Amino acid sequence: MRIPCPLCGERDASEFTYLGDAGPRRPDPTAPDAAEAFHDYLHLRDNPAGWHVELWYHEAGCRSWLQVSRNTLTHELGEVRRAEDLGLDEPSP
Amino acid sequence: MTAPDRIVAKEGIAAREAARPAGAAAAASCRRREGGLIDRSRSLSFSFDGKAFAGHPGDTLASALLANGVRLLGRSFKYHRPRGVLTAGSEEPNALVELRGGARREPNTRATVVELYDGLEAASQNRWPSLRFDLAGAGDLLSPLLTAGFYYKTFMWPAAFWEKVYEPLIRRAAGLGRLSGAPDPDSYEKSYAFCDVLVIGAGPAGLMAALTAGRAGARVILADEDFRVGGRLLAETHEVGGRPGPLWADDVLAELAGLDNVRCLPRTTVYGVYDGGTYGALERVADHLPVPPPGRPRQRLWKIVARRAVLAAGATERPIAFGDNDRPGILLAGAQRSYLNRFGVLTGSRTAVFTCSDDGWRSAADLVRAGAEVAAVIDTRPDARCPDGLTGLEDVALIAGGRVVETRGRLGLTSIDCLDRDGRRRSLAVDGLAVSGGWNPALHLTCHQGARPVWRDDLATFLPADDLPPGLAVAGAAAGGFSTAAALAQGAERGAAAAEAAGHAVRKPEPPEAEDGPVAVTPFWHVKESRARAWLDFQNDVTVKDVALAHREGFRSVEHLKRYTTLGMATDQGKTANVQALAIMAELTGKSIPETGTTVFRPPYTPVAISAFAGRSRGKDFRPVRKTPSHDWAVEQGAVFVETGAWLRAQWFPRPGETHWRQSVDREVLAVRNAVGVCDVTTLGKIDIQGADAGAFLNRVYANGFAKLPLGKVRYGLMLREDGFVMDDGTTARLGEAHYVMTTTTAKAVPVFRHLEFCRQVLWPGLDLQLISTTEQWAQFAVAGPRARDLLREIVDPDHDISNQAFPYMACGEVTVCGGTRARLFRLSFSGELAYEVAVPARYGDAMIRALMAAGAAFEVTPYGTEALGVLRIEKGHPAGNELNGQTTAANLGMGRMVSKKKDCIGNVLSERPGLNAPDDLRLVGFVPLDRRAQLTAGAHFIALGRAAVAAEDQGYMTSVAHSPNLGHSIGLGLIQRGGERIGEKVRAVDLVRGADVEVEIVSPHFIDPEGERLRA
Amino acid sequence: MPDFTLAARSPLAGAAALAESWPGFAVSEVTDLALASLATRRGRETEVRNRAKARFDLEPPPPGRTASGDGMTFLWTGHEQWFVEAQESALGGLEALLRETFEDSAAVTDQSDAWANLRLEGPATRAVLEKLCPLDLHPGAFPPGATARTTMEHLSAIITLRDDRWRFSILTPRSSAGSFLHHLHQAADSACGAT
Amino acid sequence: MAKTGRYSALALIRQALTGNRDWPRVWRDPEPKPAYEVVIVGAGGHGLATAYYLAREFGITDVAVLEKGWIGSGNVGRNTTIARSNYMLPGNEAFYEFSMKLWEGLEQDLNYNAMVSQRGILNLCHSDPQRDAYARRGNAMRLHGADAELLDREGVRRLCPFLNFDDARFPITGGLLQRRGGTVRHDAVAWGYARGADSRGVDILQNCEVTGFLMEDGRCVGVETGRGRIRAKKVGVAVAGSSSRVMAKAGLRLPIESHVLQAFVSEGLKPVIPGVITFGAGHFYVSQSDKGGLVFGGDIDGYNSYAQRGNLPTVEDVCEGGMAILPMIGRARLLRSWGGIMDMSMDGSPIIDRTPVEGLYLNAGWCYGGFKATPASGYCFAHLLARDEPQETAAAYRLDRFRSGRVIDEKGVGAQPNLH
Repeated sequence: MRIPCPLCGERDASEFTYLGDAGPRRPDPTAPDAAEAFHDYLHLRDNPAGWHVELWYHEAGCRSWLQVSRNTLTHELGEVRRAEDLGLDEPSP
Repeated sequence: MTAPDRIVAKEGIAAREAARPAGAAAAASCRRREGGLIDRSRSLSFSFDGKAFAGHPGDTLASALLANGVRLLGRSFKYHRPRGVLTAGSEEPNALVELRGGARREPNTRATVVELYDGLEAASQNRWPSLRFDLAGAGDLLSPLLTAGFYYKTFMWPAAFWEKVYEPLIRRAAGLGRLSGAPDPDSYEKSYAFCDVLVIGAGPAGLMAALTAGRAGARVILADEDFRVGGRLLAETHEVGGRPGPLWADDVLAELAGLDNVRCLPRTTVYGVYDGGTYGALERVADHLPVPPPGRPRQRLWKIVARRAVLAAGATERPIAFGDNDRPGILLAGAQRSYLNRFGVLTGSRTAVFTCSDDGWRSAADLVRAGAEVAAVIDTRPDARCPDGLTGLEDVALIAGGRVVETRGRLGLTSIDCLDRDGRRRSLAVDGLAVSGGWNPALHLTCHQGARPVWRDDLATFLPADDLPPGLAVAGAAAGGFSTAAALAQGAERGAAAAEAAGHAVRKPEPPEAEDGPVAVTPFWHVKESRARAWLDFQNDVTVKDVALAHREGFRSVEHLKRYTTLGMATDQGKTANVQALAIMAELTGKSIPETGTTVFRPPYTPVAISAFAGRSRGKDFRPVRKTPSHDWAVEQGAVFVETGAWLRAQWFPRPGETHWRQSVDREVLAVRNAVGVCDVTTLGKIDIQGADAGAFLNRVYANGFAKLPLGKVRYGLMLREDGFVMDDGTTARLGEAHYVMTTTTAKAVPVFRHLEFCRQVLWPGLDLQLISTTEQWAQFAVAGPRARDLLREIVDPDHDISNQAFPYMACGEVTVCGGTRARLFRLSFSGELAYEVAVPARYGDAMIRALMAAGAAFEVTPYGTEALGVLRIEKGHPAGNELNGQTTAANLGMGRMVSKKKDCIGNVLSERPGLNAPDDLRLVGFVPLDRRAQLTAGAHFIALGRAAVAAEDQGYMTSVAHSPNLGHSIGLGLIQRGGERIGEKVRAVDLVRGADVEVEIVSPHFIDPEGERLRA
Repeated sequence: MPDFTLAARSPLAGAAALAESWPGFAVSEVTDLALASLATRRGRETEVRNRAKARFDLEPPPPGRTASGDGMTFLWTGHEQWFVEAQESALGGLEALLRETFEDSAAVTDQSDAWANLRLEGPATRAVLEKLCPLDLHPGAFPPGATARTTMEHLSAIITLRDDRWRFSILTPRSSAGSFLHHLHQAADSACGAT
Repeated sequence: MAKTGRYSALALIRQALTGNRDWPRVWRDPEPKPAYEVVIVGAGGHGLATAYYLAREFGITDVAVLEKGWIGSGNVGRNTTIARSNYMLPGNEAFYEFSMKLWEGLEQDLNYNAMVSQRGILNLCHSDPQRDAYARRGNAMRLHGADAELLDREGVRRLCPFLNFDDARFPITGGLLQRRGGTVRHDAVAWGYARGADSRGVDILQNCEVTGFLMEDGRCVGVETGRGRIRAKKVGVAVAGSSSRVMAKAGLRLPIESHVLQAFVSEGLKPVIPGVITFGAGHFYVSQSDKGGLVFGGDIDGYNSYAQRGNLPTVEDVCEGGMAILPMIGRARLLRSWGGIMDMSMDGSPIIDRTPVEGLYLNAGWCYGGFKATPASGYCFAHLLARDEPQETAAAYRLDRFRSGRVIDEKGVGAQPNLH
């Protein structure tokens, strides 16, 4: 599998470290339902068979955290963007 | 052109023949005096089962043995049936040998692909005492008992007999060849390659594809598993562009070799298609040599990234299932032609051809042309006739609508019985039988990403599916283009398309002229009239009857069939078996072949040595070694080293006269407590953090407060995972207004850095901070003990005041040492003593340890290793790896109060879950044995006094133990339920796996200086 | 007070493998270059470029590229991050020079001692590197001045093409440089013949 | 069961004499009934075992097992066949030891030889902290009545002299041995349970994909399938690898990610490796089958996948691990690789529990340790379905444990599925 790093170009996936679903956003710890929200954020997953937006870290390259679209049925790669560029406050897709 | 009726007229002659001793010639040379692609001017000697033979350059082991009249090459797996050569390629199920001797022995090596070299040694396998006399062959008589899956139905009584009796017997029969038992002495390497077009297979289609793409300027890699390019052209007598096929192939190769943008890889099998256009290929660099030349690998594993690929792997011929179709002397027709035309070997002195298509007729024609005797062509088609374009077959008998039903010959074929279309039976004395059941495209690689081949009735075969791996196209016989002309045309077309897709302008290629015979296959899977077993999977001894049994018992899906009968599970992966078995299952179920299923293939296409996948990463080179800056110095001191992750660290420094490691470690510990010790702590992770928001960031990644760390101060930091459990601990020093340096544990340096980057880039991209690892930049030494300051005063340049007032506990700063070398000084203590860590640029690390030792001589300085480091921290009650095991919370470690509830930090929300705050939770406390002579052991579990050692009584476990030379007895740290409330209580530390059961007292984890006076001294 | 003046030692000082050479390939250790990382502080991208231009007459290079000027070479290593190389002798401390140049617009961190710097050269260099480096080093894909960080034999490596033919440099972490050199040696034996 | 249905040596001989013509089907191929007492989704090892124990232990025979393909087509047919009960944490060890005990009587119980072969499992260790962790684990096993032995380097050498003792980057310092561990012929487990359940009246319905759940008043009362609607008082889902996809049809999100695990087999070799051996300084485990193939594996590829195939870096990593401890296998050839889809849970431990939907029960999250659990998983799921309360050894496998924090994290890596 090869991931097109937006900075380094296409590299073998072995250069990257996988974290998982990029959808969940870290909740507000001060909200009254923070415990439940954090449980959901950390543990519950849609886990789709098909296109999946996920976080990868280009650990052996530029050390960018990337938001990667990838198909979990075919391993086809879609859009890849730097997570930092997407910003903190962007709502979940 | 012969009139078909004349051929039919010859049938009478064949029918009248008695069984004459055709096998008698078996031992004589079967090599023709001329013809073929071997170099008769040179002779290569080799041996098989200890007997010496000779062959020629260009031979395979199989062709050389056949040339020497050796037909019996091996035994089958289950019934130990005598077996010869079936094929001339990598699909071979029968002719497996142990190649080479000693540590280089390679079991299960297909003789059909072994390139002959001088001095080659091979031996037959899976037989005892000898290949001709194999006692286990008697098992063949029991075959009615040993049906598919018989072992699931027996060996159950008495129960204890399975491991003791039955299974050992089964395991004695297991496997084929033997490993040497010694480490593989050869070396292996990996190589990376990138290309526009990867062409897999160098037959007519592949050569044409490579030539077309290469001429267009594309970066091309052409790989072929054979040692000579040409593919089927080498085995047939076809001409291409008016040139003999092999010579045309040589011409193309020569042109390709002259193109800078083309790389040709002979002896290279593309074994797998992986994601993103990555192809795995194995190059047999030195398998055709007795031993690899110095410095060279035996094999090279290529990882090829190709924008486009053309699969031109040809096709594999199918056998036909008939009674005893497995005898030596029965070959696939295409293989028989390969031995004849490429190697100049006759595989029988008198040969019959059994075919269901025109293709088998080529064998008859080539044999006749070579002056060999053809007993008959037995063609399953009732209206069979000699195909157009084949000549010289006027005198060959034809049995149209015929079937071979039985064969004879214990160790090699002597005769066959066949039926004609009217059911008349006749015997033919033959020692060769060439069988052609049609061709299966070698589409294996197209399945590697999940595509399923599709059945084509008109071609009576599976063809590659439409959902091919991205970038892969198929050409030639692999795509069903079975004629040479079709292969050339498809190769040119796919090669052009691939080059164009990679951005190269292609001139429309003109494929050379070649035969374009029609493909007429009337599929014929098995001879129903045969009473004897008819083999499908030769190696695993799966017969038509086994498929019928599987059907009867309900194992009807293709996967059930394979798993129940072991069809297709042998070293050839069913390349010559799966399609026939599927067709027979279709017959039995009354469904069509596509309704019944399909056969798919997974990597690797042909088996790949495990060594090749490991490459250079083996033995001591399994993983890189990280050495500390003081490594060479420690070696000079005679240090004993220990692997801690990738690092090698000094474990202790033995002195003359010390005979037990404890003596060294006790001395080192006492030296730190009583004088001063020095330890290389470079391995701790160091992360440079700069930016306006660095402080705020630290306050969020540490559980304890970091917002107000003053300049010039260090603070202990506890880092949680988001789930509330402890991730790591360490210290962070503030060196500047917006400049911090974090240390992590050695083990967690990489994951913590990754986590911090996650927090910085993903969670809080608005914060201004930059991270970079400086673990490698600084050589860092702990200087610990009551005389640490005295020693450092010799090292730190005098303009820096390091007095207790100016540089108190938890102070830090940039200093210079040894006359101007810049350094960092931290007043930190892991041991509980007055201690510092001093860091210098790593280039000075070696000099620094020497300077510290020289300067410290006056203070009795002692180097200490990781073992003493461990004892010191246990005495002080500091948690380390055994406690920070990812399963502990801050509360477990007695640091619950450090987790700030007032701020947002990673982990504090979920750390409040009830499961992390149960009343009977584990707490880290100290333990001492009641009998001070007793040794504590880590991993022991705590059981209340007087209670049984059972799981229900389990109260926790000992995490770390040490012999404390200061206290004079064994001490331990452990996690026990409600530990903090139970100081003074006595429990048992039960270590069943070490046979220990020690009564211990629960004590404070701070065995030394609980008030912390020493470290502030 | 006795003199404990500290002598510097390069990461591969004394490595036997450095003494060898092969037909078409040679490897040596570069020990006279200082190295520091430069990372733009949040929102200061333009300022960093302006200061680099003013002081070193160069544009900090884009991803995958190097740029040189006034004795300095910038190697792109990450988003808004570069490794800056300069002759050891030319400075009163590269780190200090960069800090002075960029002030608080960028974070500067000394990396001079963190990496072994290997020079690889000769017409067979690509044939050697093909056995180690998972990147496409074909001149069309990795032109002169290209730089990339990747993994070779389980080790981090920053590879740069230093001329328009076959002179490469590789930065690899100091502590494991011996392992890296060992693998390089084996690759060279295989590509060029054992010495 | 048909007259010829009981398997024995005698039956083999009798059949051999009559041309093996009378062997009955191993399981029937019935038409679905409109309703069952219990419907189990997924005819893998766990689903079939659940049906078997429902019938055998709890007397519930009005059961259908629904399979979208052919039985055993999931992970029971794609694993490295290892059975062991060498777990460390409370909540795990009792369950796996229960499973081991069920393995030990399985063949006689089923009258089907699944070749439960207790040739031992040896976990190698390479450092003192690792040895201490093994001691902790071995003691936990012993406290639960399982067997465990802590070996030093010489003990390992006596048992496996062929390991790499001379040239190792991470020297072998000892190991944890469970002699009762071993291997089981994986497909036979599915077939044996299928045969046992079928003979007790359970309907096994192949090619019967569940397309949705029947809900009435917020309660699950059956399933929609490709072969029609099937009602049931209780529906149990045991589809590890596809749990998220199936449970999404009931509107549930799970603490599970699907990951690919590759496994490998070598060509058949004369036996060289007695039991199961695992590497402690990398991830590699190996045994040798009764046919002679080395069966081995390592880490999951590490990214979400339903593709049933992995990539080269994992293959290389696994083989590097193999060569690190067993340099003698270098010239053995890797014959075949395959990929299975693993339910990777957030703490590495499984779930056997009710769901928030009444009438719907879940058996999931087996990570890549589900095979060894097959008997106990089936038994405990059957217990839950029959009695509506957890079997005691499986009581910790609650779906809500991530909310409560009562996680069972053997590896100590937290809510990061690809690290378990």
